[in-house]
Amino acid sequence: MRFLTQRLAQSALVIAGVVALTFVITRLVPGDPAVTYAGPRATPAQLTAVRRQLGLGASLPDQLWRYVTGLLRGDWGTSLHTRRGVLTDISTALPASLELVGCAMVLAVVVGVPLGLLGAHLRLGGGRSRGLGRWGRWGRWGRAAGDGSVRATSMLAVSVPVFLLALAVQNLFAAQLGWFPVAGEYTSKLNQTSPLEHLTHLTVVDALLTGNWPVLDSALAHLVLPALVMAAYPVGVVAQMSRAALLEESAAPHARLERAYGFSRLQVLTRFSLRPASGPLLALLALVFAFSLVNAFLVEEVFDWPGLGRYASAAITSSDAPAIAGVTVVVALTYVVTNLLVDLTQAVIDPRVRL
Amino acid sequence: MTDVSPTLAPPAPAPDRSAPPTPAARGGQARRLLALARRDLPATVGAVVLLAIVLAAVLAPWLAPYPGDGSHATHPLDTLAGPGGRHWFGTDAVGRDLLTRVMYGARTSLTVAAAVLTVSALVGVPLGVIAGYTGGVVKDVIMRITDVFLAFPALLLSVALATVLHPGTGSAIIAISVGWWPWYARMACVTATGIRSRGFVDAARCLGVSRIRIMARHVLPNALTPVLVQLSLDAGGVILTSAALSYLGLGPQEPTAEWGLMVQQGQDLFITDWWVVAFPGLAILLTAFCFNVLGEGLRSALDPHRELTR
Amino acid sequence: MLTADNLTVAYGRKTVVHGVSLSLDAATGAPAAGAQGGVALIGESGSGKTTIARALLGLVKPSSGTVRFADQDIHRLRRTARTDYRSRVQPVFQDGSEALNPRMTVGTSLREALRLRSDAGPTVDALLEAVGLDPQLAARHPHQLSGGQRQRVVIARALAVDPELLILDEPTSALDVTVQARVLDLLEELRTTAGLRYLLITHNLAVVPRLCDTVHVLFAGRVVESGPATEVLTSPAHPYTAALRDAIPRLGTPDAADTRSSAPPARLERSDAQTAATGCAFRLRCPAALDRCTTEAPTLRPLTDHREVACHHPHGPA
Amino acid sequence: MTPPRSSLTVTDLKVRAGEGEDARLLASLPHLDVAAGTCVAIVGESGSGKSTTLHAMLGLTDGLAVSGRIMVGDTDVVTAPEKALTTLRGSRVALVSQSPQSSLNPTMRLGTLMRRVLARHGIRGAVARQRADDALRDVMLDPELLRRYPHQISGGQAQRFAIALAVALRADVVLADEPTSALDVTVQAAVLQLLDRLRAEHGIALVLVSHDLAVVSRIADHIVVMRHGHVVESGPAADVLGAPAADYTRELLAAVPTLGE
Repeated sequence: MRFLTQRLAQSALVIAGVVALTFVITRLVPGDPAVTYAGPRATPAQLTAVRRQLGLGASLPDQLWRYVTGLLRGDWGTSLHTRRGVLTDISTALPASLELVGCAMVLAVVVGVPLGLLGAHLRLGGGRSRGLGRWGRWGRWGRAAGDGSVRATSMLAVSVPVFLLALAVQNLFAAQLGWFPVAGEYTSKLNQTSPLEHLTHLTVVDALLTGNWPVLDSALAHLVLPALVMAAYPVGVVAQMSRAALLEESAAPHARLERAYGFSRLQVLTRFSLRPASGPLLALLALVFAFSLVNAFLVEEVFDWPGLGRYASAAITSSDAPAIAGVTVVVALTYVVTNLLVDLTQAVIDPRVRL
Repeated sequence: MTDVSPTLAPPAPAPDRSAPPTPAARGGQARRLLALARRDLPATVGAVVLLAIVLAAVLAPWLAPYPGDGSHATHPLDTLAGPGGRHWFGTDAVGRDLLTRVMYGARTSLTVAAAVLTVSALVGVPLGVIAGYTGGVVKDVIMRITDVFLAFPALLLSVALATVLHPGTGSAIIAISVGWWPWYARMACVTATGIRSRGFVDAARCLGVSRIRIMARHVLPNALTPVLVQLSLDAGGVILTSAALSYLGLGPQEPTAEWGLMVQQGQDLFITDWWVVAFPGLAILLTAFCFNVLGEGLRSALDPHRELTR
Repeated sequence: MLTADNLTVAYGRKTVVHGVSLSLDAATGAPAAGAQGGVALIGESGSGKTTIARALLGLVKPSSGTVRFADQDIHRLRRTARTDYRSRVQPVFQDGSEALNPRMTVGTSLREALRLRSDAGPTVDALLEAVGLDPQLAARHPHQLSGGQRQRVVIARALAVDPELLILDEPTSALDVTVQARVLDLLEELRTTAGLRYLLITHNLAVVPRLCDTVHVLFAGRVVESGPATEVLTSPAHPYTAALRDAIPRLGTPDAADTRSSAPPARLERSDAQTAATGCAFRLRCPAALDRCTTEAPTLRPLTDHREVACHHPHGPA
Repeated sequence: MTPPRSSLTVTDLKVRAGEGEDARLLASLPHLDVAAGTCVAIVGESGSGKSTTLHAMLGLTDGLAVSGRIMVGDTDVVTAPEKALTTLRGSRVALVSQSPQSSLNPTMRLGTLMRRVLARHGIRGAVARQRADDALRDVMLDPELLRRYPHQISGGQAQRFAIALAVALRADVVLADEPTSALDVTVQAAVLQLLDRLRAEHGIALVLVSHDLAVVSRIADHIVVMRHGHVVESGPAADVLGAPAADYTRELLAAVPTLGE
């Protein structure tokens, strides 16, 4: 319990710091926000009115106070380029990004962990026949090659610039081969024939909930390429990390005892080592989650995906301080909350961590 | 008692006959390096390729076929030529030789990476060592500050800052560094906390060695190994981040040769003139890959506990 | 010279040392014939013995009580007095590979200590020879030495500042048995050649008589018995001291009559029973606990002229 | 008294690291015969190869070259296929290792571990529960302990639990690798006595590895002294302790501390 309250207080402190830092950064954005908002042809009187509306006249501490209380009330300011409330904009854009990130995270676990397991198993000499006969030697090279290719693949996946991968995949599978749509979230024509009712703003989920099959079909087809591109980094990192964590666990004294009680190498890995190794893996997943949210900025740019990233880049090009601040706060909040959740989950997985 | 030598006269105890350690492997640095290279082939290949990239970058003004194309020169009559004899990597939309620009791009990327990592390590490591060794309130304050910076993913903080600063190489360096140093602070803090409770630090404290000296001579040197590994692993990350920043138009601007920027400018031509995107893109991939392989190699070479994880 | 007065140390909410008082006299010339002048703190893991050592060395702050050096609280020493204290009290920790900076050569480690002297002091070579090591080892790093050699280097570093009192925290327990004996020989030797007193901290009763003539037995952060080493070890008054003494592995053969009997269940159960929170902390493991032990915690009281014990039902001195 | 039958026989065992000319001998054991209900102690200091020998008996010498014969019943551990070894380990030969707490999986309740280990050898359901209960009673542990995690029990309890695993599986051979050196002195004696009693009651062939002659002197029938990978002396305990042939054994004996009574 003490751990929990301490951890919550810590998170609150960090969030406060994030908000303060964000505020400072947005105050440094070049250009006059009033001019951006009112347009270049506004009269001085109009500008004064806009300034008052945006709260620009007040002193800095005063502005910070207004900003913080605004955040708490749900008033995140008005976007200078969409002219809607920042929170409203984000609440439609964030789910689209989360759709991508969610797919990437699922793939990271479903593909990355088994890949790491395979690498660790081969590295430890799994399936080795005893004695170094001719075939034993071949087997050794085979295992080394197998582990090597797992490592090379995962390292390649973390080294490829995500925008390059996005461009390459889009060019090959969408533009050249035509297997998948080039860009967008779903075919916009469907808005006339079978309009989508927004419940959660997660297109696939909404389509599923409302039984909108044409949109679902189109949305899934549109999702494949960006989701795969997004998954490359997480899958690579998770494969690397789970391989390393499993190898470390299998060198622990308990692994020897488990083998001494008749469990094979693979059984020790899957049934005994995976759980203690999942602590560091979870912490990594939290990091990767936050990183992917930012990677989504680049992928959304390429695939014209209506998510947080596209919103942010539009905000950047138009020096839209409130929108940039909003996006920053949301991503940082997500990071803090994810880390908090991970810490709590770790306490469940590892009995040594006390709540 | 001023002179202790008499009392310290050797009591001639039985010589310590416990297993004598094998004498330190004598041999030149070169031989040790060679032995290391034989043990980890991938890391060696990575290091060699990186060396080639660094040489290409440093010697670009002399090695590049069209040094002028590294910056302002344009050749309106030679646009979008495919890879071939005169232009190995082809030319871009304004006729500049892509091989030349990729080589100059290496200068930009490596400069950014070196600068970011230097700044991050120089700021982060001492802060982390101080926090970890001192502990208590000092540690709390330093670590909460790093937590705030860590909460902004590096790329996002860079995005936010690059919009504020005038886009360019310098601003990219600052922007990425701001988001990067906390990792080093955090890592150094964890390591220093561990070192603080080790016997040799206690022994130094009991001898009355000063705090600053303990941190500088005992804690810091023993905290550097993970930092070194991380620097190599991070170099790839910084190159990817700076490329992403440039790709979003927040890094160096035309006519500076920068890989991410080159990809961004060429992306609309990808279908028709693939080389415009492919070569700078592959340059990013290759450099990041080599740094990662080298970093992994260093990790297993320097960290004996991880012998198995190679 | 060095005294602990009602020393209590807590880590967080957990108190690991409860009101322990000790006194270590300054070495006044060579100890009387036959006397070792050493004090031993005996206890197992969780007894607080290492914490007491760290408190005496000023590495942890007591939560109450004081550690005094030359009648001054060591946490309030002025600069010169502090240097004096540091040069007169030195530790030798358990594990030489931990106690030496892995990035420094033996010579560098020793020179760092020598630099803290006010006078010129001995050379590195002389220090190494004093602990029976080849001076050529000065160029080596700790990982290039054997366990016994490392422990000798640790002792040499402590000697560099010409101390009077060495606090030995399990100085040999990380070593192979044959090496242990030689390190103990060295320590015995140095007592006279370098004029040292020892505070020995150990769980191994058998090493005590060689270096110490006074012992304090610790259980759960409290002194449960103290007195002259030979008396306490031959006729323990506290049941815990008796258990410790009986636990020393002795040479014997399976044919001996008293062995190969199955362990009495109660004793096996008791051997890792918890520490009691109320009354006497030892009562759950005590073979002769009384009702009184459940309710009333025994305090340290005199048994004979030199001996003290904290038990409601001590064995009479033999 | 059952007629002595050999549970474990070692002949010409050699364990080497590396191959060809670089090969380094880690341990060699010309001959060892452990009969059911007897205890053999392998004594040596660090680097003597005593633990390597023990691991070879389980076929757990990853990456090392093993030659010779290690017969457990009819199975030769050196040449048997891995599949046969996984069945052998636990059911025939069990290990009690040095660091009791870290040898137990930190994220697993003791009961779960016990259940999985028994299930691995085909013992499930009510039979498994009965076996577990009996084994715990044998080592005098409260069955309530099965609900705990390793960090919630003491070192002595952890070591007794490890012994209980061997008992529950009815292993013929128990290999104990420094089973007491990580324990408090007052607990050490109790654990040794427990091992000794189980050897007598269940007719277990006990192989005890230790650095301390005194520790094994009371329960070993036969003592093997090893140094730098070679056997220095081997013989009945009374001979080795009473009339040591090798200088090194004498040195070990001299190093045994006494209270000087």
